[in-house]
Amino acid sequence: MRWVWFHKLGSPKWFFFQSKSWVLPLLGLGSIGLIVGLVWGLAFAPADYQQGDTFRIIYIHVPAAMLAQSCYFALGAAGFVYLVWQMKMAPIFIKAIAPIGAVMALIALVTGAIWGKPTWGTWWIWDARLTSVLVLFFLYMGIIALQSAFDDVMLANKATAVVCVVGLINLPIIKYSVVWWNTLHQGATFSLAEKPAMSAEMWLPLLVSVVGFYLFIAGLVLWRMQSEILQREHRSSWVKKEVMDRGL
Amino acid sequence: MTYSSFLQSEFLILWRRKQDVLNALLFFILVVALFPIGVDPSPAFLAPAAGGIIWCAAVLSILMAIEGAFKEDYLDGSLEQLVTSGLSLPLLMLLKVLALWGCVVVPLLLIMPLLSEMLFLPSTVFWVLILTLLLGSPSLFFIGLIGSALTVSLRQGSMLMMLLILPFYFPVIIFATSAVHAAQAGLSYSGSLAMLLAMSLLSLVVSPVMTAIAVKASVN
Amino acid sequence: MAFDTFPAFLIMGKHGVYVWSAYGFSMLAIAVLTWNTFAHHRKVRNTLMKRYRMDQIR
Amino acid sequence: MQSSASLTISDLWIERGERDLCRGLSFDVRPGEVLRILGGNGTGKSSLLKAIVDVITPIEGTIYYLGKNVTQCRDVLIESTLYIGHAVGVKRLLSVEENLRWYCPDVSSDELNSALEHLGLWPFRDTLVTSLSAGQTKRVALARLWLSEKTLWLLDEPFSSLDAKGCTILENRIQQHVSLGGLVVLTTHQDLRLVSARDVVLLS
Repeated sequence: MRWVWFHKLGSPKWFFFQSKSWVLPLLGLGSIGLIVGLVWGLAFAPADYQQGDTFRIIYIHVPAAMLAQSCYFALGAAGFVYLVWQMKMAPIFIKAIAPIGAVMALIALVTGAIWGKPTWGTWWIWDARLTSVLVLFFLYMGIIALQSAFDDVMLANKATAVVCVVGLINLPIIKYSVVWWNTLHQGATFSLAEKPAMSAEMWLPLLVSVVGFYLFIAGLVLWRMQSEILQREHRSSWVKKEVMDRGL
Repeated sequence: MTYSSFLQSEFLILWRRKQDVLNALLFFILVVALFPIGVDPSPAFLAPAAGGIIWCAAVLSILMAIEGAFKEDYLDGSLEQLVTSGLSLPLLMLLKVLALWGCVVVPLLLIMPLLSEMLFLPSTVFWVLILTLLLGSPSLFFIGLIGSALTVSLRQGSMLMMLLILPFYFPVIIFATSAVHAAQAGLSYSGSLAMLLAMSLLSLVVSPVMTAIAVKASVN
Repeated sequence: MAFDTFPAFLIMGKHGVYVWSAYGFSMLAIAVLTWNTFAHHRKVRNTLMKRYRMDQIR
Repeated sequence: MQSSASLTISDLWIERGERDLCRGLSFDVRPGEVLRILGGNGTGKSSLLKAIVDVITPIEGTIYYLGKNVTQCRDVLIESTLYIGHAVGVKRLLSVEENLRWYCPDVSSDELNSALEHLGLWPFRDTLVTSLSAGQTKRVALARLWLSEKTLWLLDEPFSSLDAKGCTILENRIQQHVSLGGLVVLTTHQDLRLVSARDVVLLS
């Protein structure tokens, strides 16, 4: 009995109707959190005594970097679930979340570079954090490219799931190796976002913005999954009913 | 089909395709030669960079060698025969990697003295470089074979395979070159070697299973 | 409010360019992502509807 | 060889990409019987064979072999099955003899030689398959039928690119196999002259 939810989760139809009512609230709450967190961070949080106002980039850089990583863990978990239990929803989830993770990694990279210019004097520095996000970005691009390369849905599902799982196993190694490599090459650099004892006025808006980001992205993922479910299940009668009832 | 007949035929085919291995070797030497020509031919630059240059070139040529590992088998239907042979597919994949590894890495090691001379690598460090290649390259093959199996059914799969696999090679390159660097600086390098070995062992466990899944998905 | 005047808020002690471009890029990326999600969903529904209509006619 | 072997397929549903190939397909093959799968191009004849040997995973359906349900665990079935697909699985860079040694390493040289002679491959035993014709390559693949002792044969278009003489040799071999209680499932567009077969027709 305890596993009923798990089996239900595997059913696209059940998932579609359950998640339908979640999309808008998640997007709404998320954007409220985003706006509050960002405006708070931009206008009301105190400037950093060392970096001045540049540090306000943190409110967007950190959530994006966190999401880029979380999305990858989610991908790996979904890949595992698919390979072991063949759950139908897993590849749909992977397909929905991969581009979002890629965009988040891109945001983290770009904001990191912009932050680097006034802080380090150059746009790019082979900092451990930036480098590992760069690798993450490449992993996402690889997965997206692989997924779109196959005509056969089953094969695309299997192939991406394999890469996701292998990536999940390798991610800690990649991160560790990059950090280790970085300290070896340039000693302890000043790293982004690792401020000793941030004051509450500074981290509270960060918290709000992180939560906002997560909620918003969750909404987006559900929304993308909905389109994917409709597309994949287009031969079943419930999809036909759903599409025809909604109208153009 | 038995495991030994499979391994035997793998070796036989690799032997008949020795031109491919030779090409990979020539490619390797050419890539290495690009650095003195393109960047700086002075020993002051080459000696410290030698480990990194050799490793990057080795990774590229190994990728070239792995890329087509399944192509022929896929097209002529022998992959299907492997899947339906009743033998354990992961084990067959393991044997395949071992055969390929032996046929590519041994020649690579044989021309290493030549290259290390060309790049002014100190002779004391030479054996560390050989050790990193021995310990690190199995994991390159294991991981690469997954990518090769995944993209075998695609017509333009090789570029995609490289895009997919290269990020996973970063840690191996990092630890291998840092071992060489440490040896050059007179520091202890056993930690990096241990990491290389650990990565090879981990991929030994994961890769045959994943390759088998990929092969099964590709043949349908 | 950490800034005294609105121009000060925009300039942010000569760091404004960086901060605002970082925020601008991020917002743009998120907007594009959201728009893409929306457009794709609409496209899927439209294509499916057309296909079902075609099937009904035949 | 088990003379009481039987294969039963019930309610099989195979999907390929977005299309249903067959749905609710049921048939059985009894010992001493040749089953011929008919159907136009793209109706899923090859996929059906692949589904039996677990290369393709069917969406629904049960497969019984020797009266046991083997849908989940095909080991018993695969152990006694000889499958020759559309791509025949003959390695180009091995010679004819090496190819057969790869597939059936345990046969004696006498058996190997007599099979080669039977198929007219004896003069080419040391030739690499690359330099053989399509029909000869097919014969190399079919030589397995003489060399291995599997009960169930799944043959995808075994007659294609064979000449008239080759077809006769193959039909004789099939006849001999079923008379010993073997099972044969094959796909072909050709009429069988020497073997009496039961037909299953796949519709699009």
